Amino acid sequence: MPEIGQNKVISPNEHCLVTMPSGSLRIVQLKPGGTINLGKFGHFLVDGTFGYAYGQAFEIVADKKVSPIKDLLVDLEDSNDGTPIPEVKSSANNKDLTDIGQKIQKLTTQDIENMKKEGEGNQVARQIIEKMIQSHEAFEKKTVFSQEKYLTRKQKKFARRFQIDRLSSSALLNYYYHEKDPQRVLDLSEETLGSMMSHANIMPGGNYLVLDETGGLLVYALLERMQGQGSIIWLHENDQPNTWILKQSGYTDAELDRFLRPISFLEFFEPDEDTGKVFKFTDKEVEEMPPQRRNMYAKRLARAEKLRQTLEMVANQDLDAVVSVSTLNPATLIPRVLEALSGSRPVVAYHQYKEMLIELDHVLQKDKRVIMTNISETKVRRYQTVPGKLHPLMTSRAGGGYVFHGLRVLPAEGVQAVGRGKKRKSGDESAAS
Amino acid sequence: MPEIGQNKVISPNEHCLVTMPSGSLRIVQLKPGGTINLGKFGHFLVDGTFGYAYGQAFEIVADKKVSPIKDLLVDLEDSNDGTPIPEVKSSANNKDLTDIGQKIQKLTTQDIENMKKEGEGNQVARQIIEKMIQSHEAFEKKTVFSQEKYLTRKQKKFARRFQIDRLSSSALLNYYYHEKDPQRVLDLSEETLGSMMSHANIMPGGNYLVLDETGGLLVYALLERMQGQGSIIWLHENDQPNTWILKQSGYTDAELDRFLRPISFLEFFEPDEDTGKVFKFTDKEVEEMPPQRRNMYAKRLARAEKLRQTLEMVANQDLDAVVSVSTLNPATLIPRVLEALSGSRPVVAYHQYKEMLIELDHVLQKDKRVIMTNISETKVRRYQTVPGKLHPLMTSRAGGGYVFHGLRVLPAEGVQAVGRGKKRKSGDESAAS
Amino acid sequence: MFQHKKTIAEGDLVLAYIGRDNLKPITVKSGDVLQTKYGNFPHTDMIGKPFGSQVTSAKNVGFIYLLLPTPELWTISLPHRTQIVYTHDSSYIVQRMNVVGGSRVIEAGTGSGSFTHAFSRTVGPAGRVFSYEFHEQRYLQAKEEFESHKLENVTLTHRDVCNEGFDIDTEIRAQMVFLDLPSPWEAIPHLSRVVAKDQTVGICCFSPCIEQVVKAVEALQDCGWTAIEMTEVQAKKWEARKEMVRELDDAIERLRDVKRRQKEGAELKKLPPKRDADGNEKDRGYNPFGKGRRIAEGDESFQWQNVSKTGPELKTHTSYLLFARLVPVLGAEV
Amino acid sequence: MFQHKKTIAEGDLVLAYIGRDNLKPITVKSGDVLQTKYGNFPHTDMIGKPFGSQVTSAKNVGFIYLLLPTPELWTISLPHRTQIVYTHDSSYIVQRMNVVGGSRVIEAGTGSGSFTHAFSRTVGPAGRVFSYEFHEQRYLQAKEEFESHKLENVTLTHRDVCNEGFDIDTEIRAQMVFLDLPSPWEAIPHLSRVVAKDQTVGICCFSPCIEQVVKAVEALQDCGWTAIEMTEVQAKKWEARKEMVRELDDAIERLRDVKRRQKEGAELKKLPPKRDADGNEKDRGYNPFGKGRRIAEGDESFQWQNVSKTGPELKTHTSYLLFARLVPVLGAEV
Repeated sequence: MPEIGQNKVISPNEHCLVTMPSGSLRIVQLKPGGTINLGKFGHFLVDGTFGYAYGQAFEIVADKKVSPIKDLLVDLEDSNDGTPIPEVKSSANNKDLTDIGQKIQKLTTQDIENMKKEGEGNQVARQIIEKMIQSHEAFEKKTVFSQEKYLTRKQKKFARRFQIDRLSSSALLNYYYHEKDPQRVLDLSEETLGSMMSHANIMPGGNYLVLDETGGLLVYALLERMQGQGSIIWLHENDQPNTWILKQSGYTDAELDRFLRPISFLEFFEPDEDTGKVFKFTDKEVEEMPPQRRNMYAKRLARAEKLRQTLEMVANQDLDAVVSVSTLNPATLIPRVLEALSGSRPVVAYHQYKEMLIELDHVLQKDKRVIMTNISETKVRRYQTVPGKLHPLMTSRAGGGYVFHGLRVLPAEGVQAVGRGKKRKSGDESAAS
Repeated sequence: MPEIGQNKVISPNEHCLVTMPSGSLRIVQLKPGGTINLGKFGHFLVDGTFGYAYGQAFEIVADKKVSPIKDLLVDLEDSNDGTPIPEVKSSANNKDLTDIGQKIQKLTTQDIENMKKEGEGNQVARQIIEKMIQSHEAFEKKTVFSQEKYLTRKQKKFARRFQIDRLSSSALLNYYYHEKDPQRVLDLSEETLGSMMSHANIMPGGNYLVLDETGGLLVYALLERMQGQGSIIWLHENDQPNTWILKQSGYTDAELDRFLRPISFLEFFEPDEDTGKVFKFTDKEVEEMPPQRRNMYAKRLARAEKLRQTLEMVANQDLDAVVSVSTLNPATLIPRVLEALSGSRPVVAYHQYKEMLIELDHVLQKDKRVIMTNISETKVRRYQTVPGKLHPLMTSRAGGGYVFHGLRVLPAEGVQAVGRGKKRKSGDESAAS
Repeated sequence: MFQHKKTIAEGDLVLAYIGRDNLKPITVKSGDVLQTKYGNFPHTDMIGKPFGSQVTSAKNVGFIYLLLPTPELWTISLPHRTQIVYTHDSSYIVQRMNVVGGSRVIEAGTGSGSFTHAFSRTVGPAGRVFSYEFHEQRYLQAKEEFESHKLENVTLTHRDVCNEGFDIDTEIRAQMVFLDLPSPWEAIPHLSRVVAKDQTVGICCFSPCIEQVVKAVEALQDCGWTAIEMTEVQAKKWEARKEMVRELDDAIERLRDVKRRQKEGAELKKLPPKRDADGNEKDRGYNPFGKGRRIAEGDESFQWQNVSKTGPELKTHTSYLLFARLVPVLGAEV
Repeated sequence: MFQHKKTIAEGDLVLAYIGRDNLKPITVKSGDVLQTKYGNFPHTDMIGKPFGSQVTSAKNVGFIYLLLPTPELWTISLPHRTQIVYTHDSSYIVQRMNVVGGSRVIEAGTGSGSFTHAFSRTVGPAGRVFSYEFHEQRYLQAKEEFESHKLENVTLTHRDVCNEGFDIDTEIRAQMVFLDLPSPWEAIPHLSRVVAKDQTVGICCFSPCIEQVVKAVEALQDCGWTAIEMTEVQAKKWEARKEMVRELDDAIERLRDVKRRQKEGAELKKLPPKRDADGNEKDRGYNPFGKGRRIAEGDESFQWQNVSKTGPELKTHTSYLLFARLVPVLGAEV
């Protein structure tokens, strides 16, 4: 079985990301025979998209059918797919253009609604835009530049197009970060997630200790990188980890059970004779159980065995990194999990607010078990990438969070820094002489 | 008299900023008949620079004399002033270039030193660079791009050129921020200073309350904007304000006495019958004083009268802004000076660390006397502005600080916000309904 | 002209603070009434009040503040006719070009006039701002605004400077030039006629796109400008907030409490929360972070950390700022 | 190949941590000795120790840590032969292009090989990295390094891809392409032969100058790539510090104290500070901020505020990242 999210072509029953011309995003499951409703961007029959590569853009044609197109927002000038600029004049500058907003475009909302009802496909969008231009008194007074801007804006509003992308961890994150409430992923941005994956040295085959209060977004990213190799110990503060985001992305309980090792704070920090204890029935008793009960009993035993193994990994310091996206005070949380890590392993903790990581840095600068501490801020700046009109986007979503990272080391007993009493610059824990 | 720093041409006895080809800065006083030593960039006779516009670049020719040039770092290709690329070949790429650093260039440090001694003017620089190229084994293997880069680097190192700029507040600040220790101006950057001047609504004719722990850089900027109109009340925590930066910039004690109204914390916060008290002699006694003593007595009286006026301005709430660059805790400092301001006047406080301004913002969000609070961060990004090779500078000085600003208002007595108990977004103090 | 006025008088421009981003400019006129969603405010009541006063509405249902206009406040309140120059850009341009009391400045185009106000304030009564706008409607609106705001040191001209240059009847002798034009390279060659000849002149071209900057650089080079440097100002606004500090030990203690209760057979956590007669929650077990309750930021029953955050959206670009200067050829005079 | 190893063995690559920005790569060999300014460290003593161990020098004058190489640590320690790709760029590129275990990646040029290491780690044993370097000396150095680091999933080729394309004996079918070349537009047309045909392929061009980006955009458009977007990553590193909190009341009290003493005629402040037999200061009057004393950050006699600061210099630019993708023309199959 290919891992979740690694199919190359659009395939039945998968969860995927749909992008609309306006930039709006949706997560949908592609149920064979189904119809997907994109609101003002139209409806389409799912089956027509199967077999195309993930990343393909489509236009809705008649009868909710789709036809592949080159690009969701193909340039107006140089494509047959775009809405061509009708044969109208343009002005050298906007000098004679009067700013009176909506009034200048004489098509009423009712007119547009009526046109929308008449047709389903993208053809309608073209008709609407052409009508709008014809009824736009000042269109000829605009510069070519302004005309293009106007058309692109209208196209983003009316074009019946969409694009289907694989539900990568970036796609899933961007959906929450840009489309839904970023607070649901604690304001974590794509670039910050990428930075965490690198600093935590995530790769197939590792054993990672994870705290994840995003409902599993972080875990989803680790699973994607690891491709089924290695294990994730998910440390959580309730009966079981909150996996709402993982489930939306298509993972079943069985798959999650296979890849993950959940462990509660109590089990992790205070394992005792009760931890993971299951009452043992005799073989005879088990044989006599009704099948459903026997099944449940087997599951409980398996879970207990898994927990035992997990505790052993922790006790053996077998873990390869701790990666945390948690709202708990990192200054008290992180020092308590360090002992589970092998030597020379990354310690990576995210927080939405830098101020919450400063105390952690102070604490670990003093704790001899972590060196090379830092708080990173990573922010991507996007550009309008149109030759001749190249500039950074005027506005962007703020935030994205901060990442503390350091390296777990094994201090030698009795080693004492032979400091010279002078204050070290930049809090550096460089080797003393 | 034109105000300090507002002369248009390079003039005798003024303090000015000298920029060297390497980008290094110096503040010097232009004493007629003097010689200025720029170290490896040569010596020059001051008199030759008088009468040129501030902003002029010069090249040192024979006998420490100077000759005006178009630009300090004139482009290599398109100028007679620059060092031309000698007639050598270049390569399409650096493919065959071996990286062995210094060794490849066979001129020894001793060779170069000898050449330097032979001549004084920029001619020497040209000779050195030409010799270096001739003795550079791999120069022909470099691309034209790499060759140019090499020449520019060498030119920055050897060219005997400099530029004289007026000592504007930006020039003075940049000298400390980029050349000397930025901590001496508490890490305040030019852009942050500009932001403070605007938010504090500085203009000719205002009466401003200033805290300035930079030795007067902030005061210098205000003086420059105000052009002798209005007054600056300088609130300080010692016997008298520390004016080391102001004095370096050419202001005399008499001028400072004319423009400034210093007042200590004790005089400002706890004026009592002792404040500014001067023992009054009778007219007869004064007449009988020796001239020096009489003079001193007159000064003390004048100072006392000035302090009395200052206290009156404070008591009358006549002040038009408070502008602070101080290391004192702003959360306790700023609320205590608010009463000196008129209504609808800016409150502007700088700190190197944002964390130090957060508590201030919290305190003033609750204090009904200040609205529209904000903490601003302003950072300029510079580009290598060479057509065809346009990109942001690879590294820049970090820091630059943060500015709190808000607006002093006069709360009506008995007015109560009829809040609906629901939490307001973004801590906004919007008018309640 | 901007000034430091203390008391509101008939005919004054007042910015009524209605909300943080909602400043309404009004010209005080006895008998007029300002109507807001927070009630009505008769102008007559404003006269004689100090600027900055908080005033309550006629029916005492809300309040506003009466603010003294500054260019920065005006920038928040003004009607946007074009993309405006924000304070983080204008303040840097003014500081870097060394615009001070008495300076003579060229600005083209006027646009929404926000920067004109800042220039006018800074150059003061002894200085002068020459502002040009080619779009007639915008020109007329700006003219009316500048007159009503008494910007007496501003000379506004309706002109396409790219084609017609900057010359007017008055002598200009500009010391600083600010060009906010779609094609600054067409205007640059006209500048030599109107800038000061006896000193170094500064220029700043304000262009959103890289390609405009590249063309402007070439025009500046052709016209003898030097020290050409492109920059951009990146600005952020932060506000103070508090974040609850959730301690690990509290989280563990909560789990211990749940376990204890489970052992006791109570399994309280599976029951819906009980409420007493007042609707207050009763016994959710150990509840260290107020889980399930609505907590006010800073509630003293909990522990808080001061933090700062920006709004949800940042201005990540306005325009590139291209600086240069023109050094006159003067002879040595001493 | 990077792995999660616990114990150091003969022949292992170890990064010796000497100081924060001073990691020295060594290949452990019995009998060899690592010499540092903090003393000598025999390799023999390292064998059998866990990675991450702190070890003291032979004469116990200092210590080092023995670190397990990761691409991120290697990036700090590697010899810079060219401008390298830093972690803030490489981590974003990997995340955005969705490079994961099993991915097939093209990289040209190899440069100092820092990004090759990160790709190699991320694609793991089931993936493959095809790296190209045109500069012979750099190629040879990288080859030696990759062999010594056992990057078995990397195929390194000495080749000028701009002229000669990417084809090699093995089938490539790259899913992601990373171009760090002076003229990527010359390499882009060669890509169609070597990228995967059955899926959407991602590309990132890494170019320092705007003009390079503009040319690359055109080449990508010509070759059918879509969703072209230029970005840049802006990164900062902060470290935790403490700043003394100086209260206004303390400053006032100090002035009061001075005044009191002046009145008493003592004028102590004018005298040089007195020292007792131990050299400690005596009686400077009320001294709330330790003025004139050397104070250690966090000294408990004073009040402190947690703050964060960056180093004195920031990396403000590395390169622009230009992303695009190539969607294959596939027929509907269901």
